[in-house]
Order: sequence, then structure tokens, then C-alpha cells
Amino acid sequence: MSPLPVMAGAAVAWGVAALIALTCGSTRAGIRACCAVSGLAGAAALAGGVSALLSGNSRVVSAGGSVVVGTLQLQATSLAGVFLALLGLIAVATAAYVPRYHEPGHATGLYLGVYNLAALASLAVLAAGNVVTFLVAWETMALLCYLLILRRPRRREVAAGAFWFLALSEIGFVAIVAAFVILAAKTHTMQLDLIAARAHLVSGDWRVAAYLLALAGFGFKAGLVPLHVWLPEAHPVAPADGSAFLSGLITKLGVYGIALFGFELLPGGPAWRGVLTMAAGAVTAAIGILYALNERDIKRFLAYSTIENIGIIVTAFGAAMTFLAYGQRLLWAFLLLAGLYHVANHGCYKTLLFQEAGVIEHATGTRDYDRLGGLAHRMPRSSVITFVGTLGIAALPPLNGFVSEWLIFQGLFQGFRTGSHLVAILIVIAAAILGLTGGLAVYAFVRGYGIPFLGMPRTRQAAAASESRQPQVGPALLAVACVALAVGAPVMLAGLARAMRTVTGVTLRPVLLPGNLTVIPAHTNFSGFSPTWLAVFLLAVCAVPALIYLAGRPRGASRTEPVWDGGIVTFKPRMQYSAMTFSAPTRVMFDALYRPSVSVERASDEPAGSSGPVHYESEATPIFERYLYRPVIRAFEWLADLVRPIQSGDVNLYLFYVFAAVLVAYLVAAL
Amino acid sequence: MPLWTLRGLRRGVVTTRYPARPEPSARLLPTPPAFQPDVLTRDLADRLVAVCPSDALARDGDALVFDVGACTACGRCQAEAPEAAASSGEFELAATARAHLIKRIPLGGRPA
Amino acid sequence: MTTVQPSLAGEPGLSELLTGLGRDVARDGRVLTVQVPTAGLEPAVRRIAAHRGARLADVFASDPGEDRTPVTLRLVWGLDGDRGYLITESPVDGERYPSLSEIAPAAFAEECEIYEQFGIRPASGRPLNRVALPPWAGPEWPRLGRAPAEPPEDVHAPHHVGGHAFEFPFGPVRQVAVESLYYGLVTSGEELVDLYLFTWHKHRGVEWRLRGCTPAEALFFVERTEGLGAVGNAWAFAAAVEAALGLEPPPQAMAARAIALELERLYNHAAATAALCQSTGLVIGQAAAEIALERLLRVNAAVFGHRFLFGVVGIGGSRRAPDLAALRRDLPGAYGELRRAADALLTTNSFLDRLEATGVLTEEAARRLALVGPVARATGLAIDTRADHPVPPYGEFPPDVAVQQAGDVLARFRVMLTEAAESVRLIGEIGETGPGAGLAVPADDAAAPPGGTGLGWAESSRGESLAWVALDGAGRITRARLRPAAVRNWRGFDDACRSQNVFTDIPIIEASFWLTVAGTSR
Amino acid sequence: MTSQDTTGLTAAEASAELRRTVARLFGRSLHIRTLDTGSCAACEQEIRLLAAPHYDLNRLGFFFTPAPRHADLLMVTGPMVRAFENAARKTYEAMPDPKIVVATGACALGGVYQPDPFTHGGIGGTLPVDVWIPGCPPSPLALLQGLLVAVGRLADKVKDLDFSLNGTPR
Repeated sequence: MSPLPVMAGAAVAWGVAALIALTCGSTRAGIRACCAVSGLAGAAALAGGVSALLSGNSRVVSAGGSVVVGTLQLQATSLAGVFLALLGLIAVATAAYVPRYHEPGHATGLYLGVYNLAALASLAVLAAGNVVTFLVAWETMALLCYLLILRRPRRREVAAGAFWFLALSEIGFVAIVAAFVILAAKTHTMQLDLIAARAHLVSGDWRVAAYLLALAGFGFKAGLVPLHVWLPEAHPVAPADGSAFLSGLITKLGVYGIALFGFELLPGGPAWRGVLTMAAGAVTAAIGILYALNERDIKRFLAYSTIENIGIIVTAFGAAMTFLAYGQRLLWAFLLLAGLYHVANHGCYKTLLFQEAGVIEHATGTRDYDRLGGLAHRMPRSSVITFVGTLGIAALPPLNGFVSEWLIFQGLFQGFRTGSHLVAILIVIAAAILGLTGGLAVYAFVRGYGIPFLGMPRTRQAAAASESRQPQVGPALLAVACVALAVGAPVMLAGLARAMRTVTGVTLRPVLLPGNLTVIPAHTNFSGFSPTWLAVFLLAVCAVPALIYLAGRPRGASRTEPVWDGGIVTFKPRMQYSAMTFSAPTRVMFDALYRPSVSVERASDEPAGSSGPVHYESEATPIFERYLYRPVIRAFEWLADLVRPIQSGDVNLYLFYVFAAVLVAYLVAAL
Repeated sequence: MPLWTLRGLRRGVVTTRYPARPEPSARLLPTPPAFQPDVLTRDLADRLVAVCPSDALARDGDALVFDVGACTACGRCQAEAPEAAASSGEFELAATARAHLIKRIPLGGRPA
Repeated sequence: MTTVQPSLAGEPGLSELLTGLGRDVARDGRVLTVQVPTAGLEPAVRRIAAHRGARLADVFASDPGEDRTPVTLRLVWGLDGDRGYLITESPVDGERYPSLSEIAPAAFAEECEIYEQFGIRPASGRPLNRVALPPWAGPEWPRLGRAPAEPPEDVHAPHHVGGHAFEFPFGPVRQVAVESLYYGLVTSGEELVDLYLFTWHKHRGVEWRLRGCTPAEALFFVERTEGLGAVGNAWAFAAAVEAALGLEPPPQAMAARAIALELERLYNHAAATAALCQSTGLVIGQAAAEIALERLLRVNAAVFGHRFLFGVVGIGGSRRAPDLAALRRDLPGAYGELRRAADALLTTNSFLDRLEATGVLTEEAARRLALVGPVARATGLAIDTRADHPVPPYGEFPPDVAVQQAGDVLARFRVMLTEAAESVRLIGEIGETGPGAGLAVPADDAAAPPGGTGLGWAESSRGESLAWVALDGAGRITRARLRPAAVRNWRGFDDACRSQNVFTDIPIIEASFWLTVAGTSR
Repeated sequence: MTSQDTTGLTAAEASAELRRTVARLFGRSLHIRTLDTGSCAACEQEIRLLAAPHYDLNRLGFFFTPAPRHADLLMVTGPMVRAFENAARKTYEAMPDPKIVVATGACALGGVYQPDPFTHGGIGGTLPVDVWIPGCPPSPLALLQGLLVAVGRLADKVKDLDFSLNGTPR
């Protein structure tokens, strides 16, 4: 089955779904229909992605054309296949999620129309076989996502968040255009596969320039620090499935762009290019998780965690490029593989977590961790599903996050194979930073799961939460996907490795998987483990004590007593660890980064010993907004003031401008 | 810290051998009184009952009812009537039933 | 008390203070009593608080009985500069009286207590703490006076913890063999933001219970109000009764009391040392201090017949004669144990590091909260009733007051050690004066009918212990006010804990204060 | 509220039975939780001294534990202040069966305070007491003897004393 027709089908289906949504999205039936079609489209995209992975790069197909944008050229590459499959999966999950999440209405109809078109645009980005097609699709996708975020345009913060997204996206677009222009100019073609083929025509400096422009441009979308500021602003204001789509897929499109330039179009290059990418990734990962740790808002927390995961992926890519520069083609291919596997994993559990965040918000009316608590009793199904996702994203065995991060670490640990001491050390440092990140991630998600789901409800709303009539299928589906990606990792990796041969030309298969479900990081003499058997083993480890307990449980009479509370009158919700106090140690340890500003109001200062309400705030300084973006914005405002005078609105003055311009042009030509 | 261990060792053992051997310091402890029935008359008993601050003493007919549990060994009764009450010297007073601590001392004294 | 050195009110400052305060100044020995109408209370308090060496020692109320009005509000000022006490009496009609804690913050806890017990509250209307009554105490709950009219939740400070902090509940059932007490530790996860105490779990209503007792019966309860301060509190109470009845204890009895008081100081400071070692995890040091403590308690038993010196103090004198032979035989050895342990501790850096700059109290705070005893002296406040308001035998054997400046745990520890040495010296000297038992013989009833009021004080190991009694014609107590030192110093504990400390410092600070809950929730 | 109520034994038999159980179950390792229901702090001081070198209750197989969950024996001091009753019950309920309650000191035995609106005047009415240790405060030696009686390693000696100086002057 060749992928392109299937993808075409998906595209059509999404178009139809958009139409249905726009026309009759105000009725529940309309929404159901729209979602059914959109789900079909997702399934088709999934199938297309998988087949693209299996059948390798298809040839470029030119479909129609126009004077303006040139011919529309499409191609299904196995690199895009990964992202296609992810897009399909997310779309299916979202289709299952939307009908219960959104209330029918005109705005919902509009929103769903935009969403389906955005999915379509993303598909186009991934299928683009030609620079212009790519750019047009990319820009369309960006604008549609902007509208996606604007679900409730009345609210101030919504407009602000959406604007952050659009502004940074446009800056990035400029860089991307420039990068493509360089390539097209040097290789005299617009066709991506030809560009890849003629990459040798691009001289070293131009190569680097193009790559760096692409890294920056796509970095804005992917959320590389310091280009990440839109994520924590845009995610909270979008609807849950919207932010899930943004985090699960749109940021991955940025990653796709980086991979496209770094591996497909411009493979090879100086070592420092890889090291730079790696450094950017590592810094992004660490800063992302550190900021996540100090968020009270679930969605902002998840957004920062997305930044962290993007950082991990980009670190893997950067390390891969570095290895290639030292001729380690095996590790090059291996790390690309590991990075892509992490793309798939993160797409699954991050979408899951955002959808569950939406469920929590609908059930309790808040996203503030310190207003939740005890939901495990009120929302058992959600708590189980979220737990799977949390295990995954915290990279705890046996779930999928652990597999991909293990692969990435194993790749980084082989930095010594570069032969250069400096680079080896740099790679190990990157590994160390990722190690810190991993530890903090566990910490962050113990908090991210424990505070809302365990303990006592901190508010009446949390105590009254109910998950009846809340969407369950979508997240459940993704949870299954997470487990599959973990237990079935060897199989998936096999397929992925085979597919990536078309990109890297390296055959990993026998080394990576010597049968018996064991994964080996590129070099047989290094290490290896079997995700499948690990899962089985861990289940057994958990089961054995349970069995022993059940067997040896005393048969005598037993009492159940409340938790020992020191004999206080009543346990109050204010007496449990809160999200911010749980992460207080990091605020102390990393205060150089947070620059926390502490304010305490208490009744107890005067008169002596008077107790009463206490209020303690510790706010982290938004460094990047304050010290990086604000100056830039100021500069632009200043420039705008400068040029305002020439806009007088006087016709004669404009005529004079025209005359002057012509004159200058004439003189220049004459000289 | 090793220095402290040394200090501890140098200090030697002070631990009592009780219950294996009797503890000499026990004789210093205040102990509940024991009464001399022969000299106890009704009015003497009533005087003792009156001075007892912890209601450990009561008179029931011709017996002085002494609640060892309630006694704080404050010594007021001994001060009131040295001829009739003296420290019992008993400090091993733990009882497995409250009733074991209620003692009836017959009033054997002839009214003067 | 007849031990009046000439010249109370001889000082210029005091005389014009008194003239400023108004007409009727009664004088009983070293205690001045001034009638101040409620209207004039605020300026009077300002005037006195501004007076050099004046310290708000206690605030309490009493009513004529049967919940009748007016409630009389009494402020007891220690005029430490002028070697005397000043009591202002103000009858309060109605529910409100001028807010004292606005001027003298030390009055706050008593304002709360008076509200709970008599239903009158400061006019400022600021929220009050719960002190002695449990949250569910309704109007039917036994009180010294009328129950408050307003429902408590309108008046009591609510405990909300907002923002990035939470309350760490600790108690009332805490570690093994410590008293019941509830801490609310408000923490940001690392540092301590705030701390409040609930002590009502142990409130036994002693003052409520003493009404109608004879002083002798009352003394039995007073000793058992705070077992680790039995002598100090009993002395203060007995002195108050003696002042009320005009009794004069024989000198040898006062000497016996003094010896008991210093022995009490010794074993308490040894116990505090042991607690400090325990809180810093210095096991062997703790053992050494506990050996000293046990031997000191045995000295008590050998000298006075009771390990905690119960029953030594009697109304009008002393009921027990010290066994001076045993004292001279055992005390040096027992104190030697403490000395050795202390010397070793003062050379153990791992120990001193935990104490230094922990639980800091400034002199200003100590003055503001009118703290007493070693806690106050460790901040540089040289107050000691033995020196400032001497009663025999301290008149001729003045202690030299140990003072430290730092105000941290280490400073308190050093103060305690210096005081322990001083106590041994005093015991030695006073022991030479032939102390013995003996009770004052009451003056013949016809001449002086029993009754009246009196104030008494003593420097217990925790600081100034005050007592005030009013006796009716039958010589029974109509109102007895006990103010052990713990009442004052617990509120300093709040401040000390808040000053830049983390969780693990709190046991250390508590040990260095060495207070009892029994003393404050009596 | 003891664990033996159902067996229809009298309180004395029940506590004797219980102490046999304890002697069997806990042999020579018994964990102690203390509870202050309004004492004057002297009893607490004496209990603390049990662990001090002079008495060292660990040598007899007794250990202090702060967690009632791990405690086999509850040493209760004080006259059971009514405001504290709830906490006292909670502590008792938090202990696993079988458990021993030791009333420690004259207050706990009803010596100092009479029942009144503030205190129960003794813990007997609130908790099922198995062993009573008189004394104000009971000295560490008395406490040791009480603990040994509680686990059946010493006899209840006071039962046979008559506290009369007849014949045998001391």
C-alpha cells in the first residue's frame, strides 16, 4: 500500500470534517459526525505514516500547480512517517475526546473547523516535497493554530497567549524562509529530495548558516530555550484538546524541521554544529523542568515539561550530528532513532496528560494544584489513566519514556567513541545535565500526580469532583499506546530502524536487536536490556509481595483505625504538603535561576504571639521575558516612534517620497 | 564524637542492678505512711483525714481506709501524729488492680 | 513584708511618676498599689511603660464573685530600677477596656486570657488567641467570671495558611515523655514562616480550683501546678499569702527556702543541658548530663526528702529542714558531674555550631515581651528578682546576675551554666546561716482579722514567678493569680523560632527555653 | 473498650490474662508510648530518666517509641483533662492489640484532682487501666517496678502489704 493515496484520503476526510464542523457544529450530532470523520482521517494518517515507514521514501508527486506557488509537490518520507503516525494517533484520540469535552455551539463549530484544518495543514507540512509547498503549509498551520488558541478571544490572557504564539512563530518563519532560500539558491532547485541529493553543492559556511537559521526558526516552534516563551503562555489559554494538539504535535513539527535539515537535507557538517545543538537541547531540558517545578497551574506545568522533553530530543539529535562528524555512523543513526522514538513517546503521554488536565479542570473548575487534592477517590478512572501517563513522562520503567530516555543515555555514554577528549567530555556533560533533568522530572511528576490525586481535597470544588460524563476514551487510548510503545519497544524499534535506513543508510537491525527482544545501543560490547522482559519482571516483582501478603495475612480479628495524627482535633486540608511547598527545596537550591522574591504577611508580628492568617508568597522572576524579550520589544517601540514622523498623511509628501525614490534608483543605475 | 565515647567509657557504669539487687538510693525516696493501729483512735483518725490534702485517707467506722494510690507521700499525716504514722519505706507499689491499693487499718486505739 | 530597704519612692523618677498617676497610692512594703480609673488607664500605662526599668510583669482580672460587676483589672509592674512592684487597679464596667497591648505588647496573652475568663476585651477589637479553653468550650464551660457575650469565632484569630506555605501539625501528643502541646508550624517547605502554640490541652483550671481553699490546701495544688518549678511557685504563692496576712517567716525558714530554690535551679539547668544534648543528637553528652541530673535529684531527696522538693515551702515559712550534712556531702560531687559535662560540651564544636545563632532573641524583643529569667538575661537584659527585689536571705547574699548579649541558644546555655555555679556558691553561703524548718505564728486574730490581698514573687529557675491572692474574712481564697515564668517566656519562644530557623532547630530552641506547658496552661 | 470485653472476664482477670498474653507475645521486648493528660511535668521528667544511665530501661527489654502504632504499652500521666480526652482516646485506639495501659502517678490514680468540670480526676474512667503506679511523682525505680509488674516479671507486691506498723516496726 503506497502511503500518498492514503494520506490524500486523510486530507480529504479532514476537509470534510472541517466543513461539517463549520456548517453544523452547533449541534451535538454535528460534532459527533465531525469527530467521526476526523477520527477516520486520523486513522488514515496513522496508516499512511506507518506505510511510509515500511515502504521508505516515495517519489515526489506533482499535483496541479499555479503561477503563484509553483507546482504543488508531495512526498511521503520515512522521516516524516514517524510524525505522520503520531499526528494520526493524536487525531484519533482527540476525536474520541472532543464530543464530551466541548459543548455544542457556534464557537465550538468554528473551533473544530479550525482544528481539522490545522490537522490538514500539519499533514501538508509533513507531506511537502517542495520548498514552497512546505512554507505555505507551515504558515497556514501557524495561523490556524493561532486561531485554535483564540477559542475564547474575549479574555485578555487568551489574546496575549495567542499573540505570543503568533509573534514568535512569525519571527521563526522568517528564519526558516531564509534557510530554505539559501538551499534553493545553492542547489538550484525547490524540490526537497533534489536538494538532499545536491547537498554537496552547498559550501561549508552556507551549510552552517542554513542549518543555524533552520535551528533557530524551527526552535521557535519546538520551544528551545530561550525561544520557548510562547508555550507557557499559549497552552493554558487553549482548550485542553487544543493544547494537547499544540504540545503533542505542533512542537514536534519544529523538531521535524530540525531533523529535516540536520539529517535529511544537510547531513554532516562541522562537529561544533552538533555540539551547539546538543548544548541548546541540554539547556532547554534543564531549564524547562526547573520552571515546571514551580508552576501551580497544571497546564503551564505540562507546557514547561514539554519544553524539557523537546530539549531531550534535541540533545539526542545534536549528539548524533556530533558522532557523525567523528565518523561514528552507527551512533549517529542510533541517536536519531532514539530521538524519534522519544518524539513518539512524548507525543502520546503529553497528549494524554493535557486531555486529563482538561478533565480535571471541567470536574473541579480549577487548574491550580493547590486547590485540588484527593481526586483519586473521586475520579478513579482518570487517576489510573493519568498514572500511566505520569509513569511514562517521568521516565520510570517499565513505561515508554524510560525506554527512549535509556536509549538516549546509552548513546550519550558512548561519547568516548568520538576519540576527541574535549567532545567526549562535552557529551558526558550533556548526559549529566539530562541525568539531573531526569531526576527533577521524577520529582516534578511525583508532585504533579500526588498533589491533585492524593491526600485530602483542598477546596469544596475538589471534594465535589465527579468524572461521570467526562471524556475517558481518548486518554485511555493513548495510555494503551504508551504501554504498547513500552512493551512492544523492540518491535517498534526494529521497524523504525529499518525505516531510518532510507535517511541514514546505516543498518542497525542486527546490532540493535539480536533477537530475543533485547535492545543494544549500537555497539554490542556496551550494554543492553529488554523492555519487554523488564516489564514482565517488574510486574512479577510487584505481584510477589502482594501474594505473600495475601498468603501470610493474619486470620485474627483486625481493626481499621484512622491515620495517626498526633491527637489533633481534626486534620485540615491546610495541613498537607502543597505543590509549592513540595518544590521549595529547588527554589532554595537554584535561587540563582529563580531569583525568588519572598513576601510574608502574618498577624503575628505585633502584638506578641498573636496568631492568625499567614500568607507566604515566593515568586520566581521571569528572567527571559524580563531580560531578553522586554528589551527587544522596547527597541521596536523606539524604532516605531522614530519612523512615525514620515507618515504625515499629506499626499504631496508621499509624491515627494516617490520622486525621491525614483531619483535615487536612477542615480544608482546610472553610476 | 570518638572523644565523647572515650569520656563515656571513662565515666564508668552507674546503672542500678535493680531488680536483681536492691537499689541503695531507694531509701531516700518519700514513701507512703504506714500506721500504728494500736494508737489510732477515731478522733486521731479524723485528724489525719483532715490534714490529708489528697483525700487518701477516710474513716469507715472503726477502720482507717488508706488509698495508697491517692497518697502523695507529702508527710502531713506524719507531721500531724508522729506516734501514729511513719514512712513505710515501700516504693514498689505498682498494683494490677485499683482495689489492691485500698487498705483498711483497724482502729485499735482506746479513746484517751 | 517588713524587709523594706529605705527609699522605695525615694528615687526622684518614681516619686513624680506616682504624683503623675494620681491620688490614692497604698504601700505595702515594696508593693505600691494605685487606683486608676478605666478612663485614665491608657495614659497611665503610657506613663509607666515610659518609666525607666518598668516592666509589665502581669495583667489579670478579678470580679467580686458570683459573676458580679465591676471586674477589676490589675496590672502588675516590676519597677526593677526602683526595687519595687507597682499594681494599678482599674474597675471595668461593660465589655470593653482600653487596649493595653497597643502600648505594652506583653499584655496580649493576658488580654486573650481575660477575655476567655471574664468576657471583657480590649477596645481595639483586634482578633484574640485561644489560650486556655478548647475550641468547643461554650458558655457553660467553667470560668473565673462571666462567659463572653460574643461567639468566640467572631473574636478569635482564624488560622488560615495562604500562598506557598502549609501548616505542619505537631502534637498535642508529641515525642515520648514530653508534655502535651500543639505546634502549628507554618512552613514554606524549607524555612519556618510562622509558629503558633495551643496549650489548652493541659489547662487544669488551677486558679479556678483555688477559690474557696485555705492557703494551706491551695499550696498543695500550687506545688503541683508546675512540678519542675514547685519551690519557686510555692514560694511566690506563700509570700503573697504572707503579705496578705502580714506574716513574717522566721529567717532560718527563708534560708531553707532559698537553699531549696537554688537546688531547684541546679537540677533544672542540668535537665536543660541534657535536653540540649538530646536535641542535638549528642547521646553521650546527654548521658553525662543525665547522670548529673539524677545525682542532683538524689541530693534533693537526701536534703529535703523529695526529688522535686515538693512540700518544702509552707505558708509562713518552711515545712522541711535541710539535711546540711547530706548537702555538704553530696552536692559537690553531683555538681562536679554537671561541671565536667558542661566543660566538655563547651569544647565540642559540632555541638556549639548547632547552638550558635539559633533561635535568636533581641534585647528589644525581650523587653517588648517582658520576658524573664535566663531567656531575658541571655539577651543582655539584667533582670533577676533575687537582685532587683531581694527578700531574705538574698538581701545579704546577693547573687551576681549572669548576663549574655547574643540572645541565641548558646547564650542561654552559658547563662544557665553560670547560674548553676552561682547557685552552688549561694547554697554554700546560705547553708552557713543555719537554715531550718519553722512556720511564722499568725498574729492574734482579734488584732488583725485574716484577709486582704498580697503580692509575692520568687526567682524560679525559669525566671520571675509571681503570685497574687485575695483572702476573705474567713482566711479563704477569693481569687488567686499564679503567674509562673513559663507564662511569660512561651511567647518569646514564638519569636525565637521565627527568626530564620528550620525545622530541626525547634527542639533545640525548646530545650534552651526549658519551659513547661504545665506552667503556662495552669 | 479493652480487647477482652467480649470474653466476659472481670477487669482484674482480664488484665491478668492480658499480662500473660503480653509476657508470651512480647517476651523481653516491649515498646512504650507515654501520654500526658495534664501532669505537672514531674512525672515526665522521671519517665525521661528511665532511659538515663542510672536506670537504663533498655537493659530490661523496654524501649520508648514515639508512634502509638508501634507501642505495646501506654504510660498515662496526669488527671485526664477533659479537653484532652479526645486525643487520649485517639492515642489508645491507634495502638494495636494487645495493649497495656499503665496509670502513672497520683494524678492519674485520682490522688490530686477530684472529678470536676476541668478534669476527670484520674484516667480510670476514660482508659482501661491494667497497672497502677502510685507516687507523686513515682520515682524511676517505682516506674521500673511497675513496668516489670505490667509484663508479669515481678509480682504485684502491694497487694499483700497492710501498711500497718503492727508488730513489725520499720
